[in-house]
Amino acid sequence: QEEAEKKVIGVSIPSATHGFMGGLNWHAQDTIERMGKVYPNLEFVLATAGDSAKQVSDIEDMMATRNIDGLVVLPFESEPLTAPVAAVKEAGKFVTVVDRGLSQEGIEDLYVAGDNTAFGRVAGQYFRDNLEPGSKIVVLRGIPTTLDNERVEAFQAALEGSEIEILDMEHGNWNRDDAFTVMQDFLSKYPEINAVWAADDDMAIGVLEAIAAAGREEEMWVIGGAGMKEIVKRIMDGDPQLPVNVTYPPALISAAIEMTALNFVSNAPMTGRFIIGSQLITPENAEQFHFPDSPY
Amino acid sequence: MSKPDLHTLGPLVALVALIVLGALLNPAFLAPGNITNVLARSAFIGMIAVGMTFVITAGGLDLSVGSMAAFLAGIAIIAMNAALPGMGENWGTILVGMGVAVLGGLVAGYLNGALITKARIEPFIVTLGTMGIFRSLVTWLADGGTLSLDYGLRTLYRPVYYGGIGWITWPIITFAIVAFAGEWIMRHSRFGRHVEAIGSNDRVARYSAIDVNRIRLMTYMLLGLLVGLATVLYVPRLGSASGSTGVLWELEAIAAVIIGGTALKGGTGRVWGTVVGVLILSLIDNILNLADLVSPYLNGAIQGVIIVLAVVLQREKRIAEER
Amino acid sequence: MSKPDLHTLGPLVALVALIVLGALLNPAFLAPGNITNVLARSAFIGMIAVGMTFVITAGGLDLSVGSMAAFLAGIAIIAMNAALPGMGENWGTILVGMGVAVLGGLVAGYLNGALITKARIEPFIVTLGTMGIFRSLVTWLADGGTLSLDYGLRTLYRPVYYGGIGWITWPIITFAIVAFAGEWIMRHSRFGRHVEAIGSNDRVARYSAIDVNRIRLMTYMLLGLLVGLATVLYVPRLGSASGSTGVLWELEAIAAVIIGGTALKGGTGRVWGTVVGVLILSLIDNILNLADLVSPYLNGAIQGVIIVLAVVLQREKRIAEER
Amino acid sequence: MTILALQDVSKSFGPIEVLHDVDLALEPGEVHALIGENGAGKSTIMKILGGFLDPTKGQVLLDGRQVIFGSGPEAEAAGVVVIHQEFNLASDLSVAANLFLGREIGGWRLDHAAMRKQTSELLERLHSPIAPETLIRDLSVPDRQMVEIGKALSRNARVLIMDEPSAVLTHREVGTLYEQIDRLRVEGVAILYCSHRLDEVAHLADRITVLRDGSVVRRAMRGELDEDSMAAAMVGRELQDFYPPKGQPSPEPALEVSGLSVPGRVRDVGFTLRKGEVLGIAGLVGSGRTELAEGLVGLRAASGEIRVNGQPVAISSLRDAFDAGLAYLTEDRKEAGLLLNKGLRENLTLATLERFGKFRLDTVAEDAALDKATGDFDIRAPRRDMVAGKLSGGNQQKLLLAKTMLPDPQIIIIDEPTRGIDVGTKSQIYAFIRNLSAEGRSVIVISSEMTEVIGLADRVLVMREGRLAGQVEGNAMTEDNIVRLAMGVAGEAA
Ligand SMILES: Nc1ncnc2c1ncn2[C@@H]1O[C@H](COP(=O)(O)OP(=O)(O)OP(=O)(O)O)[C@@H](O)[C@H]1O
Ligand SMILES: Nc1ncnc2c1ncn2[C@@H]1O[C@H](COP(=O)(O)OP(=O)(O)OP(=O)(O)O)[C@@H](O)[C@H]1O
Ligand SMILES: [Mg+2]
Ligand SMILES: [Mg+2]
Repeated sequence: QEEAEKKVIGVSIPSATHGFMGGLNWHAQDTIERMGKVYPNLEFVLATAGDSAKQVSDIEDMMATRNIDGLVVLPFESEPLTAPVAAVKEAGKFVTVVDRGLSQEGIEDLYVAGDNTAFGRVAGQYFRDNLEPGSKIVVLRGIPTTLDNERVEAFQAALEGSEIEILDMEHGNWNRDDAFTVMQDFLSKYPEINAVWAADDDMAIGVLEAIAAAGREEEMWVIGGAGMKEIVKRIMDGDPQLPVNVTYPPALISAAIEMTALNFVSNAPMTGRFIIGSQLITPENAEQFHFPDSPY
Repeated sequence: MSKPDLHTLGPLVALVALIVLGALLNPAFLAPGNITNVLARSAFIGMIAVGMTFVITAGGLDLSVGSMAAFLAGIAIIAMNAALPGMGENWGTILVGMGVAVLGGLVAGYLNGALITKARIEPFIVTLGTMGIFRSLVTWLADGGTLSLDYGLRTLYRPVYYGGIGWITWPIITFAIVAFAGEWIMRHSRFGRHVEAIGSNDRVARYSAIDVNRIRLMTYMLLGLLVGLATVLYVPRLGSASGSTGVLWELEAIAAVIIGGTALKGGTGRVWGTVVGVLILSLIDNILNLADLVSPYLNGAIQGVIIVLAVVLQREKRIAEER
Repeated sequence: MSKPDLHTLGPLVALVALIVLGALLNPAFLAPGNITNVLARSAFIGMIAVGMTFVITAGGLDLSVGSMAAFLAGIAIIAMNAALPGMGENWGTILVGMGVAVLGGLVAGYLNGALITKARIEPFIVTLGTMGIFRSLVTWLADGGTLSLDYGLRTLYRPVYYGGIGWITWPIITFAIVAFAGEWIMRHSRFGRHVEAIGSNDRVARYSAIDVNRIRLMTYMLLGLLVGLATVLYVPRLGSASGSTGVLWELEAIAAVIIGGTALKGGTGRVWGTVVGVLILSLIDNILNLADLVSPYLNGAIQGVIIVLAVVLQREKRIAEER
Repeated sequence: MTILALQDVSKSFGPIEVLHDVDLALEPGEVHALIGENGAGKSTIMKILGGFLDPTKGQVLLDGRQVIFGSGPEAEAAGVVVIHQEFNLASDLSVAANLFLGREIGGWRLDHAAMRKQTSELLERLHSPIAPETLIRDLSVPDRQMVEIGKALSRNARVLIMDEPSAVLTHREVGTLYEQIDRLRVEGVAILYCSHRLDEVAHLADRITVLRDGSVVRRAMRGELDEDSMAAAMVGRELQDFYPPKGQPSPEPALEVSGLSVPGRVRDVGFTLRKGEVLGIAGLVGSGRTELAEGLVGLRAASGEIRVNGQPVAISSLRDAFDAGLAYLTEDRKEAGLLLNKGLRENLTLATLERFGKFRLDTVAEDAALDKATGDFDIRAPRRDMVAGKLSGGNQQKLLLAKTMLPDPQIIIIDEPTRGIDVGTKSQIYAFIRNLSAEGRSVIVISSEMTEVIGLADRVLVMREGRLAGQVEGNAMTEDNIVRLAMGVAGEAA
């Protein structure tokens, strides 16, 4: 290890435009800093992109000017990133794909991801199991993307056949303010709502605030998602409005970076698929999902 | 005298049409609760848009307001959290936060204005630059995540957004005061006259012994101040700020100003029109949420169509007049 | 003759400064591969910005170009996928897609232009409206997700972005042609002359028997056409379109135009300046990737500072000249 | 064989009729002068003839047949060309580009060289040494007017309509203009000419139509009317004593200027203005008179020493100048004087708003000020709530004068005071200026009208190429002496 040659690992992720991505950005930087100290012969290059085109440019730049040996990428979108990442692979680099799979199988060496279908399904099942037949719910969706579609479809599939009615769905764009506005209007529109699937903890915060302002806390509970620390704390404290949460940890980027690093510093080749399933956080197990130091 | 009235009537017609439409689509639309919601929500963009009316009337532009609001909310929260251990959970601490927001707004406005008037750079470029800067700074301060106000302080601060006199909550009251004051200043004060003169022809203004740069600078500072004030009301709503706070507010504020009949090239400012413009924009959102439409994906399209229609209503009048 | 030269020199100085900075930060910056990358990716915004130069010079504005690009990419992909079963996996099918993008661009430009010139609505409002409309439509067409080109077609189409003559890839060639043609049209054609006249004083243009509305309409159609052309090159790069394609391109294009020295209020168009402006913006991104800077959260701030500085460099000259 | 005629034409703007049953006929090879007070309707007639306005009633006849021009360009296509009272030039474009706007030479590629060449030739014919590549915005007001004239001449008109073309020209250029008019007359062009310079009308016109309050009150042929009877016909009464008697300036200096320089424009100018004095400044176009004045009042960066009432003052902005009791009336009415799209009241009080209320502007007081100004300066506005741009040209000038006088300055610098003002009002303004000096105020009058400077001023400074070329006083105040100094031809001046 002493005379090991310098290896460069590129990390390309979407920029921190909403809470979850913010958490992911934080974990990425944190891990890079940690790995850089532990393995002095590893150098990391981090780039964040606000859209697919910029992300493709970032990867091109890493190849052309930073001479990377490995790439960790969380594709902004699957389709547009597939060909450029394949090109990286063809150039003989080690490729790790995180969270959003490429649209073609077998390009990456390592795949680390959450499970969007499970994310929707677990939430859906909870609604199905805990609501009376005939209950009415509303749903806040994220930014229109494939991943949001997957979650919502899984959620709807899980409710299929139950007598729970989805009154309405609108896009809250994984944003507190937007979710607040949408929820206010849902509350004006529907005199009776039994539960809300906010699909994301940032949106859950906005939703809770709107419910509180309308004074209808008693009437409904809210399920968010992704395990934001404030929300997990409230579950731990047994808040009746927030019975459970579904995990989708932003820390999965850390796992991906760590494993990629290991690939270069140890002899064990790190390949394969690692799916981090979505779990239900309940007041009983909330303790183990609570990370007070994370910004998310 | 009849002319300006006719002109502000245009957007008003659109507003009334929207209200009728809303009421037809869903009776809940006219419920006091919904009205309070819509008005209170309009307050942030509304106050910013009133400031923007002055900037645009003087021939300027400010793209940075949304990011500025996020940044000000961020530093206000940091300031309050920092003051909490020393000062305790009381209104003093909250006043510190408010002060930081408002003063910060003034300073940010000064920065924009000084770059525009002293360094003589196009407003579009300066504020595009500061837009990126403020947005980056708040993301950086929040470490990519969210800056949250201490829970106890939030509870104390919360009524500033939700409380008020009956259903007329503080944001509505503040917005109303700002709108009246803005209209008054534009119509009846020397400053307002000077702003219109500069936007109309800055050379004439200079030859009339008006300190063009100073007035321009002041419009940006006024806008900054109002962004600060909007922030003061924004923070108690959700108690947090992040890199995604206030995204696209600048576009909404500018759109409101122009829907209201203020010319983008400057010279004529209509504060009332701006208020109507803001309400139109808020109502569109509200109606789209209250009604059941084909697909939520198409919300943006319907919004676009209504904005254009609202302005068509008002333009028709002008064409007839001009030949 | 010496004055316009001096004026376009400003942004050029900034460009050179950036290139020197890049070379100092990382020697790989000047490697042909990197140069190809930067130039090729400038091509999209570049072509749009050349079209935008005409629109702005004629006193207009277009906020819809980013959404328009996304929409055109979407319908081009749909068209190609639809044509595939009948026509097979060949250049004919791809030409259908290209045709749809370019024609669609013309139609979209016509729509903007007609609303602005015939219905006489402010360009800001019209294109804010169509911006929402195009963006919604592509999101709706993609059902909230991504529209993807058939894999086989994509492989066939790919060289249009990545291939070329040696390291000079097709996007670079196309951009160069568009830039030269744009400069030529602005300087040496009747159309260019009339565009400048309209932006400078449309009454004078009208009195000179220039069909002001027709020329204005044509600037929007030219821009639409160029957006279509940019889309033709964009599709093979990413092979897909979604609601997040082309977000904020309008701001980048307008910024490039203004950095290049074209006045936002119209009257003087500098196509070369625009090209330099586009390159400056691309280089900033590239340079930020060349070295490890403080924090990625601050990228936006650095970008903002450099944009303002680039313009300061050029403004200094003007002040010296004027006073 | 009339080419173009108006028959029974009336025109109303909104409820107000400004032309009443006007008949007018233009014959080829004739200069037809249209005169009348400010606001009489001259420009309106010209706009109707040129297709820029439709008559409310009556007809426009071209070659005896009724025509309805849909627009100015349509009339131009029929050979009717107008030089407007306002400039019609795109200021971001070059001189050549403006001259050929809408009729560019060249096929796909514009033939820049040919357009430049023709522009040069045309300007040469006008003795106007302007480079074809110069942008309009870099030209002085008189130069812009020469470009306008050149533009009209290049159109090969059958009918040429000129609305006060000479108002912003100086001596020498006016001569060039006459030359061109004579040439066109010989070529058989019909010319409609409007001017407030009655000497010019007497010299040029073959036929004169006098307009008063929108009606034709007198028609005459060459030689039938002398200047005095023209003036009388216009204003409907006899005018006496055009220039008021000169005053008795006190020896006390009001303003002392020494070593004043405006970089690149004015070098080392020094003079003294006495209390109660009217000081004229003459010179050719571009001699730096305007720049001197603008440097003096802080509108341009300038160096030098200025004393007011013996006290040195530092003036770095117009506000400083106001505070020192100075006021300046700009020569560039449209670009620097008035907000054309704002009301009369807003324009009048713009520079002195602090007098109209500390916080809330007192519109009642403003209206009172407007009433007073309308009376004092005889501003004829059909409606009080109209925008300044819709006033007739001369009335705009009066409004500007009123605006300049509103701060009640002790030292007034007036750049081209009577540009576009009718004779009747002119004498009012002269009397007004004299009155100011009689009150002990001091006035500097910059004028390109030699007779005006001589008739009005107690003393005349002459500038040449940015320097003071000399001064003339008393009996030495003759046109000849001033021109010699202005042109740098050696003379006997002091
Ligand atoms: N567009 C308009 N709207 C309203 N009133 C107008 C308009 N144009 C001109 N007027 C009015 O019509 C009258 C005649 O104006 P016109 O410009 O023809 O006068 P003029 O004889 O050319 O005067 P001057 O010598 O001052 O140029 C004036 O009272 C003027 O205010
Ligand atoms: N190159 C220029 N750029 C900008 N403005 C100019 C330029 N040259 C002249 N001007 C403007 O044109 C006007 C007339 O300037 P000029 O040099 O002719 O002085 P002048 O002696 O006052 O002549 P006159 O009063 O007869 O026009 C001034 O207002 C001046 O500001
Ligand atoms: Mg006139
Ligand atoms: Mg002058």
